[in-house]
Amino acid sequence: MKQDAARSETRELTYREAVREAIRDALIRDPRVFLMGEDVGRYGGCYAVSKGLLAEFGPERIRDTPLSESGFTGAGIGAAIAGMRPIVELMTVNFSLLALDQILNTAATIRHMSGSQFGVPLVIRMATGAGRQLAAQHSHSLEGWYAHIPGLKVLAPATLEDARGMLWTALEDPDPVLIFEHVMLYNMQGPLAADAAPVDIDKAAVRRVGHDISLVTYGGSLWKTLEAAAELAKAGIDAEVVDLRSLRPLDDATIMASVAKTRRAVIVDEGWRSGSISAEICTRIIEQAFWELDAPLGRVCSEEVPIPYPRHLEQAAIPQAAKIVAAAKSVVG
Amino acid sequence: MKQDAARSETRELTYREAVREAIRDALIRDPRVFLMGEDVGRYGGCYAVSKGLLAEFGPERIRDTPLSESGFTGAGIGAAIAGMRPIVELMTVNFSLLALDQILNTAATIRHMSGSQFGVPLVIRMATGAGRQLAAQHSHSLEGWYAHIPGLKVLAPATLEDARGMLWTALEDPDPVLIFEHVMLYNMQGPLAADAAPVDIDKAAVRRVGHDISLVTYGGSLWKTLEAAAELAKAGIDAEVVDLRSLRPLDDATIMASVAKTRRAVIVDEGWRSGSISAEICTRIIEQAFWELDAPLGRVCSEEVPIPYPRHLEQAAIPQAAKIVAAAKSVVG
Amino acid sequence: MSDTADKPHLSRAHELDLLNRMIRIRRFEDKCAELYTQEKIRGFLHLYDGEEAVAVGVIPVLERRDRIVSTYREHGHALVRGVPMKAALAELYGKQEGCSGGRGGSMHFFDRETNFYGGNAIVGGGLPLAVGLALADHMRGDNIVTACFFGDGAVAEGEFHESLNLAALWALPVLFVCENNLYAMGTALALSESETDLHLKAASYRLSSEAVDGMDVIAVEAAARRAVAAIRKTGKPYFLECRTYRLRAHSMFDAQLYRDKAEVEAWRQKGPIVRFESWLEANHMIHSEDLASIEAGVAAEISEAVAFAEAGTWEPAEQLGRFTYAEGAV
Amino acid sequence: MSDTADKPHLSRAHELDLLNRMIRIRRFEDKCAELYTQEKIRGFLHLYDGEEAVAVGVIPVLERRDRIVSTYREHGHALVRGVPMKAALAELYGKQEGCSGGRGGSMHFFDRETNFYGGNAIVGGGLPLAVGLALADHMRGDNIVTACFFGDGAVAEGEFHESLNLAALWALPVLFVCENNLYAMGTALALSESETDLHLKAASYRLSSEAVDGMDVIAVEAAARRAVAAIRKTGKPYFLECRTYRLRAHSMFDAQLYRDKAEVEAWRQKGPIVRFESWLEANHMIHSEDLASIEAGVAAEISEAVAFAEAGTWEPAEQLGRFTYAEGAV
Ligand SMILES: Cc1ncc(C[n+]2csc(CCOP(=O)(O)OP(=O)(O)O)c2C)c(N)n1
Ligand SMILES: Cc1ncc(C[n+]2csc(CCOP(=O)(O)OP(=O)(O)O)c2C)c(N)n1
Ligand SMILES: [Mg+2]
Ligand SMILES: [Mg+2]
Repeated sequence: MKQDAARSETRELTYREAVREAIRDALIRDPRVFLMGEDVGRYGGCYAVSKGLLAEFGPERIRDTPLSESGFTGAGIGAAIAGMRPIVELMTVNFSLLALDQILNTAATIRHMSGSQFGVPLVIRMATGAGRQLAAQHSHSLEGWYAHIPGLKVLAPATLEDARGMLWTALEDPDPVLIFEHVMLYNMQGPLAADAAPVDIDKAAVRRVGHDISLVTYGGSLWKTLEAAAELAKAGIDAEVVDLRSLRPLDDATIMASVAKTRRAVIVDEGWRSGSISAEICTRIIEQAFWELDAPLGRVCSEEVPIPYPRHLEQAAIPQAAKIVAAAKSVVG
Repeated sequence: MKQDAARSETRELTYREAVREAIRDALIRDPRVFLMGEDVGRYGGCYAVSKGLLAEFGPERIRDTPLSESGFTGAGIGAAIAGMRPIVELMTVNFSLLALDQILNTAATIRHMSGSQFGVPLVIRMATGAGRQLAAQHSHSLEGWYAHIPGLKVLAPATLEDARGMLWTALEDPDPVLIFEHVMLYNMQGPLAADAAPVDIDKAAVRRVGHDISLVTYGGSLWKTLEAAAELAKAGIDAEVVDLRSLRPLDDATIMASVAKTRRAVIVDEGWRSGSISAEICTRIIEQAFWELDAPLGRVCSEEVPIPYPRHLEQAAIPQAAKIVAAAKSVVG
Repeated sequence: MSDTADKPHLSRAHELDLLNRMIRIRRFEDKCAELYTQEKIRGFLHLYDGEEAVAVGVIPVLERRDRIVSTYREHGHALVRGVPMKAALAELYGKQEGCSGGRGGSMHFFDRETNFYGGNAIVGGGLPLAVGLALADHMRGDNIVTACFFGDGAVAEGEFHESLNLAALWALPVLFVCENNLYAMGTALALSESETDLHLKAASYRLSSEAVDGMDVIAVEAAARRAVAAIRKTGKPYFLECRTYRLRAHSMFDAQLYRDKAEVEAWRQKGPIVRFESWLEANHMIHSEDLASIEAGVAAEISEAVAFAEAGTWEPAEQLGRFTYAEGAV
Repeated sequence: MSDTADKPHLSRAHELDLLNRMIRIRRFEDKCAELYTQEKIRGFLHLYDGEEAVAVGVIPVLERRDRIVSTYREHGHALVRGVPMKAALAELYGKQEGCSGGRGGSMHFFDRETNFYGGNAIVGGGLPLAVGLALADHMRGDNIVTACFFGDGAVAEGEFHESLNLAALWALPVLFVCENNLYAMGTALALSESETDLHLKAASYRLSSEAVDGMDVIAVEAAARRAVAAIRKTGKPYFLECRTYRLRAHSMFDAQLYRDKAEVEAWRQKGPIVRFESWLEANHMIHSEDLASIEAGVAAEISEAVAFAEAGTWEPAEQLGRFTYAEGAV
C-alpha cells in the first residue's frame, strides 16, 4: 500500500470519526459493501461510529439487525460467499461469543473444506477491551484469543491512520478479517492526513525507535506502552515500541529484528495472562531468537480475573504504564 | 486424594468404560448428580460412553436434550447454582462453540459478578481431538484455548486412572470444570485397579522419568509422546514425560522441577500452533526457569490448517511421535 | 384501570403499597441518574422509568422461596424483590457493601438472600439460567417458581428459542416475563421481529401465554397471579408479555435518534405511576397526604441509601484476585 | 400417490426420470456403505436411504442459477443437483479429484459449478449461510432462490430461530426444506420439540409454510413447485416440511438402540422408491425393462465412479498448508 511521502494537509479528528470515514469511503467505492449489525442504523452505532450513515446510504446498506449474533454473522458469511463485501459489526467482542460457531466452523473453514472453491471476503468489526467500568461481561479482550484460529486474520488498529486505513485493505482480502477497535480509543483525537489512504495490514510498525528493550504491544495498550517508554527514557532506558497491528498473521520479522537489536523484550497485552497472545510472542522469540536474548522475557497482561466494576479494581486488573515500566526495568535488570 | 499404596486387584477395561464407570459411580453416590446432553440416553452417547445408564437411572437423570447447546449448557449452569451437580455432555468440543457465551459469560463469571454469592459446581464433558478423519468441523482441539478463561478449570485425562478418577473430584469442585476426553482414547484398553478412586486434579504427573529433556504434554498426545520417548531412548536420549492433566490451573511446580533437572524441553499439544497452550507453557518456563535452560524450547503442535479429511493429510496435520523425536533431537542438539 | 382492578384482594392498603413500590423505584432511579452525572455511578446505567408496573405487578406475587433472573435493567426488580436500597446503591457506587460486593455494578445486582440471580448484561443470557434453576426445582419436586425477566430484544436471540423449547418440553416451572418496551436500544420491535405479537410467538412453543397492558399495575398483578397459580398447579411454564415503554434513554449514552420526542411524551402521559395515581384519585382511594407520606418515606430511604453508599468502602486492590474461584479452592 | 400426481407436466419420461434419480442415489449409497466396510471411505458416513424423494422432489425444480445449502447427509442432494458421481465418490475416498479436492469428505461436498454450498457438519450451521446467500441476491435484485436443507434436529437450535426470523423479516428468497425424519441421531422428535408439528412452528415466524408427505416424490415435487413459484414471485421465504424417515442407521457407528426393528420395517414398506414404483406399475406407466435399464445405467455409472475414485490421486502431504487462505494471499 502506498503511503505518500509528502502529505500536504492534516486535519484533527477522532478515532471514531476515522473508522466512520473508512466505512463511508468503502460504501462509496464499492457497491458490494454494506454494514450490518445491531443498532448500526437508527441508533447510530453503540459507540456512535456509524452515526449519519443511515441517512446517507439507506437501510439496505446500513442494515439494523435483530439481536441474533449467530444469525447475522452467518448471513454476512453467506453474503460474502455470494459476492458481496459485508462489514458485520458485532457491537462488542463480548457478544461475539454467540457467533463463534459461525466464525470458526464456517467463515474460517469453508475455503479449506471446499478445496478453495468458496472463500469468505468478510470483515467483522467489534469493539474490545476494558476501561469503561462495564464489568465482567462487557470488558473482554479476546482479540489475541481469536488469533488462534487458522483461516482468520485479526487486526488491531491503534492509530488514527490504521483506524482509517485498515478497513479497505481488509475488504480487499479474499478471506475473513476481524478488526478489533479498542473502546478507549474511540474518543482519541489527533491529526490525520487529509488524503489518508488504505494501509498495509501485514507489517508491524515500530512506533518508537529504541535500543535497550523492545516493548511489543498493539491496540489500546499501545498508548500506555508509549507512555511507559517515555517514563523509561527518563530513567535512561531507551525502549523500542513495536505495534503489532496484525495479530494473525504475526509479523515475526519486525519483532525479531527489534529483539535482535535490543536483546530484551516485554510483551504488553490486555488479554488475560495465561494463553494470551503475549505467550505466543514470547514463544516465537524463544524459538527464533533465543541466543540473542540477554534476559528472560517479561509480559504485562490482564490479571486472571473477570474485570471488576469499580474503577480502582478495573485499573488494577489491566495493564498500566507503571506496570510496564516496572516489568521493563526488571528485564533490563 | 488418597491413592491406595497397595492395590489388590486390577481389571482390563477401556477408557470409555472407565468414563462410564465414573459417571455411574457419581450417579450412585450423589442424588444431585445427573447427566444431560445430546443422545446420552436412548442412543447411549455418541461415543457409547453412557450406554446402559438410561436403563439404570431413568430419563430424569440421564437426560436426552434437544440440539440446543447454549440452552442446555445454560440449564446445567442454572441447575448447578440451584444446588444440583449436573454433568453436561457437549458431545464434542466442536459443538461447544455454540455454548461459549454461557460458558464464558455466565459459568466463568457469575461467582465474580455476584461477589461469590453464587457459584457454579458444574462439570462439562466433551470429546476432543482429531484422528478419526472427521474433517475440518469435527476435529478441533480447543482444550488449551478454553484454558485461557479465568473462572474455569480444564482437565484432560489421558489415562484410565484419570478417566475413572477425575470426574468425582471435578464434581466436588465448587467451580465449573471442563473435562476433555480425546476421541482416540475411548478404545484404549488397559488395567485399572479394581478399587480405582477419585484422583487429585491439581498436579501434573511425571509419566516417565528422564534426565536429558522434558517432554510436556497431555491428553491424546501423551501416548505419542511416550512412544517418542521410547524412540529417543534408543538414540541414547533419556526423556522425561510430563502429563499436565490439568490445563487450568497449570502445575508450574512440576513443570519447572522437570525442566530444572533436564534443562531442555519440548511441549507437545494438538492445538493449532499459534496461541496454543504450548505457548503458555514455553512462556512460563522462560519466566520461571530462563537461566536454567541450556537450549531453546521446542514445540510440536498441529499445523495451522483446518483438519483435512484424508488420513495422510490429517496425520500430517497433527503431532506424531516422529515429529516429537525430531524436535527433541534438535533441542538436545 | 382494567376491570380486574375490582378483584376482592384490592384493599386500599394493597393499592397504596403498589403505588409506593412504583414511586420508590422511580425516585431511586431519578437519584441514580443524578448520581451518574456526578460520576458517583459509572459504566452503563439502564433505567426502568416507565416500566415500574411490571416489576411491581409481578414480583410481590412470588413467594420467598421463588427465584428471579433479571437483566441489566434490573434495579426495579431488585428493589421490589427486597434487595435493600442501601445495598443496591452501594453496588452502583462499586463499594464493598454493595449487593454484589461492589464487583458487579449496575448490570450485576445479585442477592442470595432473596434468591435474586442477577443482573445479566448478555441479552438473552438469563433465559437458559432460569431454565436450569427451574430444572433443579423440578427434579427435586420443589414447588418453586423461577421468574425470568427479559426484553423484547431478547426474543430474537437463539437462546430465547432454545430456552422456551426446553422449558415447555420438560414442563419446567418458569414464569417468562417479557418486558416489551417496543425497542431494543434503538431498534423498534418491527425491525427485529417478523412476528411482533410476542405472546403468539411464545405460544408457538406450546406453553401458556398471554399479553397484558404493562402500564397497568393492577392488570399485571392479576395476570401474574393467574400465571403463578397455573405454574404452581401444573409445574409448567407460562409466558407473560407485558407491553410497556421505556420513557428514558436506553442508557446514559443514548441520544435517542431513533424515536420522536412526541412519541415519548405521549407515552409519558400513559405512564404507570401517573395512570395509577389518577385512577386512585378518581376513585377517591388516595388522599394527598398519602402521596406526600409515600414521597417522604421514599425520600428518607434514598437519603439514607446515599449516606450508606457514600460511607461505603472500597475493596482493597490487593484483593483483586478474589472471587474468580471459590475461596480456598485454588 | 397424492392427487397432485395428476398434474399435466407428469409425463412418463418425467416420472421415469424421478425414479431414476431416486434409484441412482440409493444404489450409489449402497455402494458407499460397502466401500465403508472396505475402509475405502472413512470418517462419518450418513446415508440418505429412505429420504430420496425429498432431494429428487425439490432440487430439479430449481434452476441453474439457484443455490443449495445442505447438511452432512448431502450425497443425495449433491447427486440430484448435478455434482458428478465420480467427483462425489472421489471425495469420499479423499482423493484430489473429489468435488472438494478431497479435503472435505462425506460431510463436506462442495461444488461451485452447480452452486452447491456444502455439506455442513454443524447441525443448523447452514441456515444463517443460506440467509446470507439470499440476502446477497435480494440486495442485487437477482431472482435467485436459495434452497436450504436441514433436519428436524436443527429446529431446536438457536440458529434455526435466528435464521427464520431474519429471512421472514427481511423478505429473503430462501426455501427452507426441513427433512423431518423423526429422529436426530437417537432422539425422537417428541423428545426434542415441544411443538412437533414443525411447519406450524415455522409459520409462527410469519412465513408461508406447509408440510408434505416426504415419501411421495410427486407430492414433494408439487409442493416444491408451489414454493419456488411463490418465492420467485414474492421474493419471500417459504418453509417446506418434508415428512420422511431414515431407513438406515444415523451413521455407520449407530447401533440403533433407540428404535425398534419393526418400526423401521414398517417404514421400509412405505419407502419412496418402492412406493413410487408400485404406483407406476399399478398405473401401467413402467415396464420391467424400464427398471432394468435404470438399474443397468446406474450400475454402470457407479462402476465408472468407483474406477475413477480408485484411480484418483492423493494430494501430496507437502501441500497440507493450502486452502487455509486464498492462494498467494498470505
Ligand atoms: C448478546 C448481546 N448483544 C448485544 C448487547 C447490547 N445491548 C445491550 S441492551 C440491548 C438492547 C436490548 O433490548 P431489550 O431486550 O428489548 O431490553 P431493553 O433494553 O429494552 O429493556 C443491546 C442490543 C448485549 N448486551 N448482549
Ligand atoms: C451443533 C451440533 N450438535 C451436535 C451435532 C452431532 N450430530 C450430528 S447429526 C445429529 C442429529 C441431527 O439430526 P437431524 O437434524 O434431524 O438430521 P438427520 O441426521 O436426521 O438427517 C447430531 C446430534 C452436530 N453435528 N452439530
Ligand atoms: Mg426492549
Ligand atoms: Mg432427523
